[in-house]
Amino acid sequence: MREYLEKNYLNEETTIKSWLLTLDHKRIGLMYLFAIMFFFAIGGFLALFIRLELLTPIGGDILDKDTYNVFYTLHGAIMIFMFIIPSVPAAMGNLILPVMLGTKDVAFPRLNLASWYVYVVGSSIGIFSIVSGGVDTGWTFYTPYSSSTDTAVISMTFAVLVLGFSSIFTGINFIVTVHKMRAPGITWFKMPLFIWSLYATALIQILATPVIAVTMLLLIMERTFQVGIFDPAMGGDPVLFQHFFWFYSHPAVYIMILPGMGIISEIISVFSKKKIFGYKFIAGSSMAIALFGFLVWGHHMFTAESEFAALVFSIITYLTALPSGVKIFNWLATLYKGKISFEAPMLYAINFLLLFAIGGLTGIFLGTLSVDVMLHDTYFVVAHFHYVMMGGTVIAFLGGLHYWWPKIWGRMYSEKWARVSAILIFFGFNLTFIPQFIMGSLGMPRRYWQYDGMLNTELFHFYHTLSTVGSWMIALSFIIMLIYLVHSIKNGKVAGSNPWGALTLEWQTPSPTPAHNFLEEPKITHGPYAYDEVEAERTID
Amino acid sequence: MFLNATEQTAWLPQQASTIASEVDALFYFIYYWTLFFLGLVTFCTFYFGWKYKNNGKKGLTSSVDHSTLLEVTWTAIPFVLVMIVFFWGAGSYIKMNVIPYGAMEVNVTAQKWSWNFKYKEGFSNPRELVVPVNTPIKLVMESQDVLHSFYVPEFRVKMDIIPNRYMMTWFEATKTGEFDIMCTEYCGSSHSEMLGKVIVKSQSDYNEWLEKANVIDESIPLVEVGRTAYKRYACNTCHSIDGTSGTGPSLKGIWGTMAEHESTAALLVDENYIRESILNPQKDIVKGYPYGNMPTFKGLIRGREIEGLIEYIKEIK
Amino acid sequence: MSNHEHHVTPLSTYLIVFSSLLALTGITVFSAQFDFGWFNIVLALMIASFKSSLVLLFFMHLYYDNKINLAFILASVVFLAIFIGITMVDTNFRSTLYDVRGKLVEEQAPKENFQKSSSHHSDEHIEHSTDH
Amino acid sequence: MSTEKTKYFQHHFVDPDQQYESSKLGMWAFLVTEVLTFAGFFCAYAIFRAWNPDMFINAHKALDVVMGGTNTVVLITSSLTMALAIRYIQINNSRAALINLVLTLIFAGTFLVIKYFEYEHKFHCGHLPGALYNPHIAPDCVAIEGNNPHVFFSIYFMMTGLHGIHVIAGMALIVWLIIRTIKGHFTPAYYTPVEMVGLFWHLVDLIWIFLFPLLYLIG
Repeated sequence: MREYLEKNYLNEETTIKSWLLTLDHKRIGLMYLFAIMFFFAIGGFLALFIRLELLTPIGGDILDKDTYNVFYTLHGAIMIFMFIIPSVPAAMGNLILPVMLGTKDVAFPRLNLASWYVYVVGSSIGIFSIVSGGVDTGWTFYTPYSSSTDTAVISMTFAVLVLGFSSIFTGINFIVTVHKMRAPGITWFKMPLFIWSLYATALIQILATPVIAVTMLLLIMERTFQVGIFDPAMGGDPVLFQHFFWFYSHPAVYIMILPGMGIISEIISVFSKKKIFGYKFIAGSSMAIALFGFLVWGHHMFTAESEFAALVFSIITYLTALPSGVKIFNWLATLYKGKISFEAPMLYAINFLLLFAIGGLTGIFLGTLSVDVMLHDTYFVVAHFHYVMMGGTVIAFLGGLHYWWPKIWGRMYSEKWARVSAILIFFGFNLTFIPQFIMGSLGMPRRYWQYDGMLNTELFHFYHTLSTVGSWMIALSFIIMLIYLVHSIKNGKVAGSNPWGALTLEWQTPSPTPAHNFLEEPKITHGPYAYDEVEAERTID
Repeated sequence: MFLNATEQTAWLPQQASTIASEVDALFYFIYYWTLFFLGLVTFCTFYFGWKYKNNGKKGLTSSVDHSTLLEVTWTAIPFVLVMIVFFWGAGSYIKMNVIPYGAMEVNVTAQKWSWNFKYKEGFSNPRELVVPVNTPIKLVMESQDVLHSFYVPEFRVKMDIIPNRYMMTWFEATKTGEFDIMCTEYCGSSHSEMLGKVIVKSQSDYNEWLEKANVIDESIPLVEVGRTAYKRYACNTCHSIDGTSGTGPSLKGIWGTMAEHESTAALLVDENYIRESILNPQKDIVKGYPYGNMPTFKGLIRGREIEGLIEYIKEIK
Repeated sequence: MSNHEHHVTPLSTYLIVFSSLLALTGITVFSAQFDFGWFNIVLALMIASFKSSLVLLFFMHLYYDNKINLAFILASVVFLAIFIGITMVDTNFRSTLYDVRGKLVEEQAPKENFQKSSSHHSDEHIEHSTDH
Repeated sequence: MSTEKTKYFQHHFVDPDQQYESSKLGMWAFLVTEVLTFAGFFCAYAIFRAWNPDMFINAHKALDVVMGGTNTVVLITSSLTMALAIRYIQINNSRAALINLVLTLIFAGTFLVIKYFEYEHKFHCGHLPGALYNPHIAPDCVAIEGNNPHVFFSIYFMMTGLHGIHVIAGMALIVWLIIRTIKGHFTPAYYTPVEMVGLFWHLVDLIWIFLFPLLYLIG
């Protein structure tokens, strides 16, 4: 049915109070979406400043060195803790997960709302930290620098601690929802893969996030009482901080990437109208990645920890890399003999396949002990994790945003401009980060405010210039995206319940979704990817 | 891009140590097979996208959703490849970490934001590590304050320096010339200026340098000694000579003025004031600057260099 | 999602568990007065684990409950063990490779040249041979 | 109970049993995060103990085994009364449940009072964490030998301190339960909050069961 549901979750009640006190998971998801996009914009602006500063080898073009250090720290901290970690689980997950499972809401709606408020409080503390001078430690807060610098470390670490709780609340909610609230007929192996990935993510959230909370607490203690756990001057050990930090922050990488992979599984199957290849493998590998993700944190410390530990961590790293690699083959095999169409979400999925492949494959260099010694803490690492985090998670998030946009608002964005933006972002992204790989392996260290007076300064200058140009291409494509998306909310064509002809449950209810998700009890008559049995009518042309 | 090229390639800097060729060979091994897989993924994406493009016809699609043979193959091949990479990498990593017997030792002190190299012969050489070619060099490194990391791209050597313990690494240079030393663990505001040089000399040149390095050349004017010391000890990373305020106060025109202090009354900037500031910097901090940033140079800097710095500061107006 | 009545644990079970917990507390305090070397900590932890199992199974009803809850709490213990265990793989093996080297060269060279500090984290300054 | 819908039934669940089971799983997931929060401290404990075994053995002599042991007994007893409170609500005896909840609260208070006296003695002796560590030489204070004894007290105060915060949080929750019990909110058909707070309280007990031998009884 191609119609706009007049009485839906967006307008059922319209007072501000009805939004701020809502228990509806979709409204909470939407509030999350706006909040994280706000921080994404701030983080993005910081990145543009950083790139401009690096346009010339000498420092001080537009930022002095302390400001530069604050900017890159905030870029990292904001993007990681305030944008990427809540992006797919808290924003997209809240919007979609209960509908996909055919239930009316998540298990604990009040906890869900609390999670948003905790996020807002945490972010506000973060903003307070920025206003009171910012932090210059790098987003990793390594001791003893972080326990000795006089910038606003305590408020920022406290913000991270508080944001951790918001993540934990979301995690608990999703775990219980998946375990106990599935509509009759949705067995574990009939769940869409997006749900599987969110479930695996939620497990990591509850198992790893408490450790960052305690790490940040210990760092605050170290700064206030010099307790001597991390500070070498008091008999502590700085590498121990790195262990604590990465025990959370490595699994956090999977908190970021797993839900992205889930979105890609949905999109690829829908837009090639093909049963997903190796469903059980993809579901199982999400769980395996979540588990093994806890065993590899030491690969961030190959040049600091004991050689024996480095050997152990290196081999487990490869074992963890395999399932991610094989997932890419599964997605490719899904394309085989499909009916592939290239709307914007699919373009993002293809962007993801190529960019994530580069991100994953360059990880092989970094997991190799002797090669990592050379590449550690250079721009190669910077480029690698941007390929995984931005080329992977952010691109998947954007794909998901375009894919579910008609469900969220009931209207379509401009397909033409969406394609322009998706293609522009692909080229801009590669232009920004491929030069950084080359610079890195040539020896350009990260977190450098100036790079004058080195043997390779001229080459670095050339590559930095390319990279800066690329960053503006990305910025341009985000501006285009902002315009057509905002425009579509009021003026877009009506999308109808199922614009893509997809088979998962969220497309069987009208768009925008009614307040309690379904007008009548959803009936499960087929699996989420049964394109070999059922052909759903597309509600747009 | 040849495995045995010792000059700089598009991806890697020149090879100037014994370990470099081994690391590079592994780098290129990974490079080529990952490039192959990237090509495969790209090809499949676009080929399938073109071949199975939706032509608007109605109808169901194939129900193929697994193929044991295919799945085993695409798991097994990468597995074998990464295991090769692991053992190869682990082998050269252990080589990088086991220091050869009889290596020449140099002690390295890292501090915000300078390097200092102490030689067994009883002198220290800031900023420049001078070593003979074709000789294994063992570096015994310590940090005075926060984390630093010793990195020479051309040697493919990197080791974090962690306060309160000695971190060791070694290299054997195969080429004479000058190479960059960089700090790769973020250490504060002038992290990017914490650079140094390795100067590799032939054995005879090295011996000649060693003889001179230990002797103070009285013929150089004091101002010049001071100008050199200002760069060598990385004074410039905190104290500018053009009047801009950095981590510490600028040196421009301070001679003979009264410097404001938090802890005591204003002090006259004279010979003793400068001497104290270099040897005992935390005693009094100039108003408006944080406590604890400047390390002491006691034991590193020579008497004549302090005298030179005093003359040099007099000159900066 | 079973619809059966919730299990009501008999009073006697609670009292038996309670008195076992008290007895075990007594045992652990008593045994701490003797020195068994490395076995001290193992014994103390074994008793503590046994006590906590009793609390988990009976006071917290895991014995009668949906087994998924048990699985979760066991998982938390597994991950706790991973965290502590693997971190100690680093902290307790910090100088292994240096030690290997020390043994190799010991045969060829005077000993004092190759002493390698093994405890790095105390703030007492370690004498080391390469200092002039 | 199960299918009987009380006024506490939330509409987005299918039936009260689903609601009860969900709350319980949610609580267990939360307890998992609690265990891993303490994991950080246990890890720090294990590593510093492995590095400085002698210092740990010397420093633990400054702790009072009698007080620690008494506190263990107090907490175990409070766990029993908490479990009994749930049992009495299950068999619809809210008066007995109320008595047991009040007893639990009293035991929790006792625990904190004993803890206060222990802390007081540490302050007196200057056995404090980190930079505050400033041992006095006094007849009632143990002299501690070894590297960095302040690290032991950092760990001691952070572990018992965080545990103490949990005790206080638990007491607040028990007060809440007492009020609701007096109001007669709980019946055999609906007692989820009692069950959840009970789980939380037992976890507080569980953590103490490990803290006690690790801090007071090593040797």
